Amino acid sequence: MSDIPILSLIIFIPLIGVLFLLFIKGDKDFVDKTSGYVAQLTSIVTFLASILILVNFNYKDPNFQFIEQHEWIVNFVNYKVGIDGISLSFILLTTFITPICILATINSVKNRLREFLIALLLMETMMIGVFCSLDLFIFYLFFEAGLIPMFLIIGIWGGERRVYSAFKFFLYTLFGSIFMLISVIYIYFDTGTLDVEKLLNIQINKDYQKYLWLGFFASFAVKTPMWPVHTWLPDAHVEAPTSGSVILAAILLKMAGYGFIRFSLGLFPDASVYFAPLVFVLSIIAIIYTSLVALVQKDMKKLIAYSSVAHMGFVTIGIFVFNKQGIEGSIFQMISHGIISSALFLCVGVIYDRMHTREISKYGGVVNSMPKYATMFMVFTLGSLGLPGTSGFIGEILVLIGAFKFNYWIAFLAAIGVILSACYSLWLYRRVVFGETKNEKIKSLSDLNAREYLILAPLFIMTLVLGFYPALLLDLISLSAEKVSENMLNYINLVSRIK
Amino acid sequence: MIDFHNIYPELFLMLAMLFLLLVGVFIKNSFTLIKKGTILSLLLCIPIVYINFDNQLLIFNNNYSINFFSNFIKIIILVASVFSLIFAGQYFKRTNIDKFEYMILVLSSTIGMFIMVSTNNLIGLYLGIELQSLSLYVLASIDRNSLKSSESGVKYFVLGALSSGLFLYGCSLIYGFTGSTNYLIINENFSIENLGLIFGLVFILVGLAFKISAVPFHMWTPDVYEGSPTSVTAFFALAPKVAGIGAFIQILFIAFGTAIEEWKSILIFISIASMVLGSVAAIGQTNIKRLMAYSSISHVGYALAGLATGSFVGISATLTYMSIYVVMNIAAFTCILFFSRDKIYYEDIRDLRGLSKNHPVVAACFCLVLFSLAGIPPLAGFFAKFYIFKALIESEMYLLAIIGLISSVISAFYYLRIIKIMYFDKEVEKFDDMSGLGIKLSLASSTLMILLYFIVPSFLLNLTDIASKVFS
Amino acid sequence: MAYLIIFSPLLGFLIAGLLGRKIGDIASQVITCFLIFVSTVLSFFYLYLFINGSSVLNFVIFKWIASGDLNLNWSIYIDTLTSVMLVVVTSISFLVHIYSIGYMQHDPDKPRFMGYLSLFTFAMLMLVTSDNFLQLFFGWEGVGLASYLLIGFWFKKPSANAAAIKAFIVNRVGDFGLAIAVFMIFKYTGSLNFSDVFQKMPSLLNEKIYFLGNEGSLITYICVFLFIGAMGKSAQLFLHTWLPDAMEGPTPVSALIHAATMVTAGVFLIVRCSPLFEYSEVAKDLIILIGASTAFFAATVGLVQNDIKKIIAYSTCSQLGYMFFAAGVGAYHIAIFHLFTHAFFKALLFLCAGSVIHSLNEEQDITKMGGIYKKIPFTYIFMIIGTLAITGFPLLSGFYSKDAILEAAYFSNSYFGGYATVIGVLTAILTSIYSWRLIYKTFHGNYRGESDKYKNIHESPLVILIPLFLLTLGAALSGFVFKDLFIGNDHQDFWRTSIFFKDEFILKHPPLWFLMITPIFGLLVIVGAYFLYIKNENILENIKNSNLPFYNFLLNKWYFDEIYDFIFTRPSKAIGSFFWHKGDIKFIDGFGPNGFAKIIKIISERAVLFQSGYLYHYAFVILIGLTILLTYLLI
Amino acid sequence: MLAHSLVFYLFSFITIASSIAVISARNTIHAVFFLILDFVSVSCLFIMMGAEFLGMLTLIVYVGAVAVLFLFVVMMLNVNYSDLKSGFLNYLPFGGLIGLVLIIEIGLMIGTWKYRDTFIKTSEIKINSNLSNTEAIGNVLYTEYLHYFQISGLILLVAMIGAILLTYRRKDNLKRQDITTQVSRERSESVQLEDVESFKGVKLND
Amino acid sequence: MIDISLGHYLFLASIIFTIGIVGIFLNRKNVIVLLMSVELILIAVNINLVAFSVYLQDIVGQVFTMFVLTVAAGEAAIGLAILVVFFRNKGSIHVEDINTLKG
Repeated sequence: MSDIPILSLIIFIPLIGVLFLLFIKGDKDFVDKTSGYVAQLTSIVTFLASILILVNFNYKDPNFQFIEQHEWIVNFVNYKVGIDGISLSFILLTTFITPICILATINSVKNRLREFLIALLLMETMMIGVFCSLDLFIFYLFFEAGLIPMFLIIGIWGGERRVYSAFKFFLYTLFGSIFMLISVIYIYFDTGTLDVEKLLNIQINKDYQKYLWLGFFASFAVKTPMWPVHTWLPDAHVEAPTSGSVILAAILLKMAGYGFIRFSLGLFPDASVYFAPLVFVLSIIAIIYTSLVALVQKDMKKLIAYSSVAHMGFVTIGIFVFNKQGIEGSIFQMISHGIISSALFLCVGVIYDRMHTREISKYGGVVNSMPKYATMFMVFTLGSLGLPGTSGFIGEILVLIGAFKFNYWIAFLAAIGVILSACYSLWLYRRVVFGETKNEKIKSLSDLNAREYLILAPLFIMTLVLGFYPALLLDLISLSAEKVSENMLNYINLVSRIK
Repeated sequence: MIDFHNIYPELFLMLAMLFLLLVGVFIKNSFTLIKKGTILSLLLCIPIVYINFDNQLLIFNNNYSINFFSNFIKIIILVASVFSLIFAGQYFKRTNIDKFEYMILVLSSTIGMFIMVSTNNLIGLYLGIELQSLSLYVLASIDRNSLKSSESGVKYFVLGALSSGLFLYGCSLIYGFTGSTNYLIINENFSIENLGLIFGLVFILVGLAFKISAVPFHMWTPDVYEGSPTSVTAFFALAPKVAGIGAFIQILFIAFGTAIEEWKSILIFISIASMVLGSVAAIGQTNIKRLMAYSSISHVGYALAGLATGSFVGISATLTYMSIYVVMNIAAFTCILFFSRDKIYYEDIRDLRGLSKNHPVVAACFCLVLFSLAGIPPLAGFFAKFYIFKALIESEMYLLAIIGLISSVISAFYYLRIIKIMYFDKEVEKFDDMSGLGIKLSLASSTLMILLYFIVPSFLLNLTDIASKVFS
Repeated sequence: MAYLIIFSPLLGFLIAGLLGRKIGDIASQVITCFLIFVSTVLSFFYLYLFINGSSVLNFVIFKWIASGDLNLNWSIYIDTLTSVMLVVVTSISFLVHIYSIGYMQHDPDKPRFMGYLSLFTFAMLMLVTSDNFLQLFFGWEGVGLASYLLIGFWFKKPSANAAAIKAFIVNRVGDFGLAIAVFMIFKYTGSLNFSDVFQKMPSLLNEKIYFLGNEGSLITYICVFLFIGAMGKSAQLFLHTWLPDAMEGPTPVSALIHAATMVTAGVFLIVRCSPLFEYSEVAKDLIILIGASTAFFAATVGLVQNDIKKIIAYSTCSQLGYMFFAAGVGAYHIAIFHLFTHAFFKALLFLCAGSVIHSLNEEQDITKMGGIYKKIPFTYIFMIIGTLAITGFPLLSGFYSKDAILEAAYFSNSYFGGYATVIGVLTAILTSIYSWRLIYKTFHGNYRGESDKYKNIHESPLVILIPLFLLTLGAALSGFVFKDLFIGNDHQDFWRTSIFFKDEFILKHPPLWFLMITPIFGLLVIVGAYFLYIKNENILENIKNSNLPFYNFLLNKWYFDEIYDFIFTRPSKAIGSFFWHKGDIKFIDGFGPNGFAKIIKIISERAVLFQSGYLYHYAFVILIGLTILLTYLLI
Repeated sequence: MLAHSLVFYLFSFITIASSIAVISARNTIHAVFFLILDFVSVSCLFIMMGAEFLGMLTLIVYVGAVAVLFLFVVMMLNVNYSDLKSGFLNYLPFGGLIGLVLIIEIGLMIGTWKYRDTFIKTSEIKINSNLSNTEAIGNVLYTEYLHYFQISGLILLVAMIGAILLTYRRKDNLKRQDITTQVSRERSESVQLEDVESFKGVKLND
Repeated sequence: MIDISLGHYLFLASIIFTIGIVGIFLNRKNVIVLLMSVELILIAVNINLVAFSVYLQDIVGQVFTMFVLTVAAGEAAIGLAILVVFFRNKGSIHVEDINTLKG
């Protein structure tokens, strides 16, 4: 096992798929069909490979595993990949979501299917790469490279205002990440290495940590997204095609959360402690503010998008309370949000494909014609509002517990968001699914077809499984999260002792 | 006398030029033949440069240097020149500029560029610049039946002459206050207390900055780029820029090595101005050539930012930047030259609507190139910018780095706009199908280089690293 | 076996919910009923065990959350308190299941309904068998969900949907308090398991914390927040608004969830946490205050309502108030006893009301009923017995439990206890009035509805009457039978560790007048109400007209809904919309990306303006640049 | 000495005055003439300094070639007269300011040169008195700076090619003399012998 | 004042240089005048070079001047050729008419 470069393999399998896709020739139907198969196969192989990694993963080792290292840019950057529990959980999320996305794409995208699939597979490579990379430069590379396919996905296959949204998405995130680039380069000159493993053991000069932290923060905050740099997200989500939204919500946002845990906390403990209040303030504003905004949305996807912002607010809170519950909670929340929000977007996609509108007021009484769909949607809605028994709950409660341990005000205010999330989620559900069927069109809707079942069922199962048996995930991340949290707590102790 | 055998490349090109000139005069309608001959001789020149690649020679009484640096740049120049001819394809014929003198002028300006980067003497630099510029002036207005072309020629010429004047005035001051025109002696006699020398430095830099179209000496660029025939524009965007940067490096680090603080502040100023203006002004453009002009202005800003560090890492970064810049522009202009329908070449970006539907391959390539120009990883353009920023941060020039990055975000906007037009808009009529091996070759090779650069980034970096060491 | 109690309802839910359409209505009804029956039987078995002195049982199902020092399991924890609750929950649930077969006869979604009921039962059982706060929280929210689903069962009715959401959200507010309490407990004790927490609590008695700008004792804070949770679930004053609206759901749901079981979860929580509450006088006083006030408030509102189910709902609210102040004065066992008896008679009342509604073809307005007792005699009789029980008619169950509560309040030597006593007695009288008003208006007098309906009035089928009968038995006898066991002098032997008393609780004998006061008034009211509501309605009409504002005040439930709408709902929408339009679009986008883009565009246009095309401008720019550089270096 | 100074000032004055005239003359032909005057006075200055060869060269190249070229073009294009546009005055203050700043700065530079005291009177300078100025230039031009000489030749070549390329137009309707054709003309091609029948007349194929 | 030094020549050159520059951007007439302004600048340069050359007793300055002369001739030729081409297209070489390309 150890001699197979399994991580590189998993990063580049999708690329191989892309190569195949490029060389498919024939008439449109043939190309569409074949490329669908090829892409599906590729993503499933990737998923299986990630399962293989999981099987071979040593749960008892908090350090990085499966490390591969090659010199790349001489004396500067090494191609170094490796994973710990945290990375692995995100990789699994990625490889799990991608086949679903592809299935959803094949289902609903009619024009230029092959290009879409290529973009999706490229995204997958980038995303897995982000979670694997153990070199800041490589991380940055993957982090940024994802912009291209995503931009095209939104722009080509998006809705009416797709151009505006695509541009906003692209430029916003690009703008954020340039500061990270500066920080990365600075770190190199300060410490002489970009190897994350080494950097985690090096104390970066405290005078500069704050600036570096801010550099990273600029990028992650935009991507997370935190208030007040969140406005790209609703636009991007609304205009993106369903699977684009799914990828965006499920994984792209998580790259920032992952970055916070791995880099902000790992590399700049001093600055993280210093800036934690800032993060809390922004996160709490995000939670309450965006929840309130979500309450008055007229567009389904926009509502879910705003709810994503609120949910990610919990994540950032959890990360910066530094204790184990907080960090594990945020990771859990991210994974769970990845599952649930993508499911919600897929749900929206299902009816969008039938009705071609996302306006809430156009719906109502969908349950009459689509009871199965309504059930699925209900479970995901409940997951989104953090009902116990769904994965949403575990993450939220852990974060809140962690936050409360840290400072009750944070938990108190954040918990208000929990109430609000119930308001907007149920309000959405009620207006779309319940009620008298107003519209003739809705009456004739057909319920989920087999493919849609196939798309939603895994998410459905995961939502509940993780809700009832979170140990499945918690065990995986436990040691790694503990390491992060212990480092931080030790650090805080150290500082307070010096004072 | 005995030194002539060391400048085989220049001699070869000169002879080739004369020979082709004769051929052109005596054989009628020999354009294609001469074009091939030119391409061949430019290509042949590459191995000739390569023979002396590692040599470090100072010849003609220390007035001419052959070394890794100059050879490296020469090869880039040759590649750029070759491609600027190759990818034009049918352009010459279709726009009736198939005059064999075109090729002769390309050769002569290439010789001029060689001299620019190799010379160690202000006289040589002046002559090189003039040889290059005079050819370019003519090239700009070569489509003499076109008002635009001749207007661009007028503008280029008048402003170029002005800048030569400024440059010469600087040379005279430098000569007067150091007593020599040789770089090495200038460097020895240079004293930063002497205001005359500083003034001379400024005048010389202004003259050179004009040649590489750095702000605020860029004013000719958009007009000339737009007005000139596209193949000429492509040539402008490629080789002279590299040569200009080469001359810049040569004169800054050899002649003015002691005045590093002085020229640093100048370079910072023009670099910031170029990056910002290039990015901002391009936003409103609809003519793609004009847009490329602004784009090249901002790119030059980045290249100069690398030099502004005054370090060898900076040189190396700038050289890398220019190499990648050349490749990207080759690809970009190949695409621009592709946009033709029934002998009409389209320059408005709105003509590219829905290109991705009609010509998916070209659109994809152009899209990659634009992303690369915008500096999005993992494309080559990103690495180019990255090295610059790395050098900047190593020299602790954070302000410059941040401004550069912000303007790169701004510039991403207009690149994205083209992509938007190609990919998101409804398609219009098809363009002519890709004709000619040349276009295919140059598009494929340059795009692949851009795309796959990240696999072996060290290769180029090593070369530029060695090249930059020449100055230590 | 314990597993079976919990999971057979879950199984029922899964079968009915997932396969309901496949296996058909009958099968899913039978299966769910049977599965509930299994757990009912087992529950009684466990109660029997505990009556005979079994020790506490704790089964760990599997690990749930393990994160750092937070270790929680899915578990089944059964002690006396749980076993009592199990019996209440499963038996009422079983009866309601059966009843539903008849009641939902004409509904197309029978399997779904049965599934939801089973789901509710499962969640409720999880709640009562939890050994830690988080599993309790799971059950807590689970029942909330089931309640949400069941209230909104008729999803086509907008009012039902609104009520469902309201119920969920108001409950969430309560849950918010509970969650805060849970966080506090975890922060200061490092555990969420009941046993650990209760063990560590005494050592934290003097802990002061600074919370929300106030310094206070830790334990008080915890208790207050726990109580906020309980308030939400048990519809206590300020968080009660959802309960009357919840009557939009089918009647069996009202009986099961909104009368017998879920709403009493709050009481259960307080009793379960008696080891905490015992140490916090402040919290207990608060409970008394809120409980008593709720009792009174709900009774007053109940007086003037016309919807048969709403009246009973307010009555529930009011009775819950009783339970709370019982707990508040430290008589936890009495609170549970009242919970126990109340479950029977209130379920009975609801189901009878359901039967009436069913007979009258979905008519709920009592002003449109009257004189139907001959048509539906059984229902009438059952309902009379239920009413007698709730009004505390001697020897019926309500008599024992309510009197015990009043006595306990009477003997608690505090102002709050006194307040509770007075309110309690007053409320008891009001209870009688509205209960009898209900009876008279519904069954006696002349029929006031549409005349053609009258002919169609028919007695409910057996499948409805049998559960009614069984409940009647419970309502009549449960007080008498379990009195000694629950609140007798040896109650400590029965409750053992499940209820904690700081000081031993001994029920003293109050003066005779106090004992007599409620039954006598209760009897008087029967007669008085007859005169007022049947014989001479004008008197009431006059009173109503002369006090119209007051009447409206009561009729509109003290304007709580309006006030909340004004304070919370509308502002939050307005704020949300403000944030969206002004905050996001105008401010952030306007000054952020869009503003930036606009500025760049303007600059771009300006910059392009420089590129005028004129040579002399170009030369000018070059020379200005030159001059600037020269000047810069000169200086 | 005084004479030298006077002559210097005279020629300087002429140079400056004619320069100003060049840029301000309304008639372009006048401007060219002022330019020639400028060149002449500058070449006199050169000669004064002892750079006789350059002085001559200036006269030959500038006056003889460049200025005449200008004149030729001006006349050919017939653009000799133009109005002073109103824009001139708009830019005059700012332009004048820039000019002023420039000249002050350059003056400052020259004035503050720290070796000012060691200025030698230029009139006394003689470069290598053994050689004439022309010889001296020739000595280095064909040895040390040979390659520059070559390059400048190349530049002239390019200039020639460029000028021809741009301005030369082949007019097809002009009759040109083609000597080769004339010389290689055969009798058989041009002479046609016909037997002419009487009273029929002649019909030629032309 | 009386002794003519290097400074005098340099001043003279700088004045002519400035006149040339001012001439370029104040010119609203035809392009040929622009070219003549450039020639003025070159004259200034030449004066500078020769003066320095004489002052430094170094012949290089004069050689440089010679090259400048040569190039200036070539430049003038090309410049005028371009002007002629432009004139043929536009019918004018008025500075204000050269504004097709802008923006």
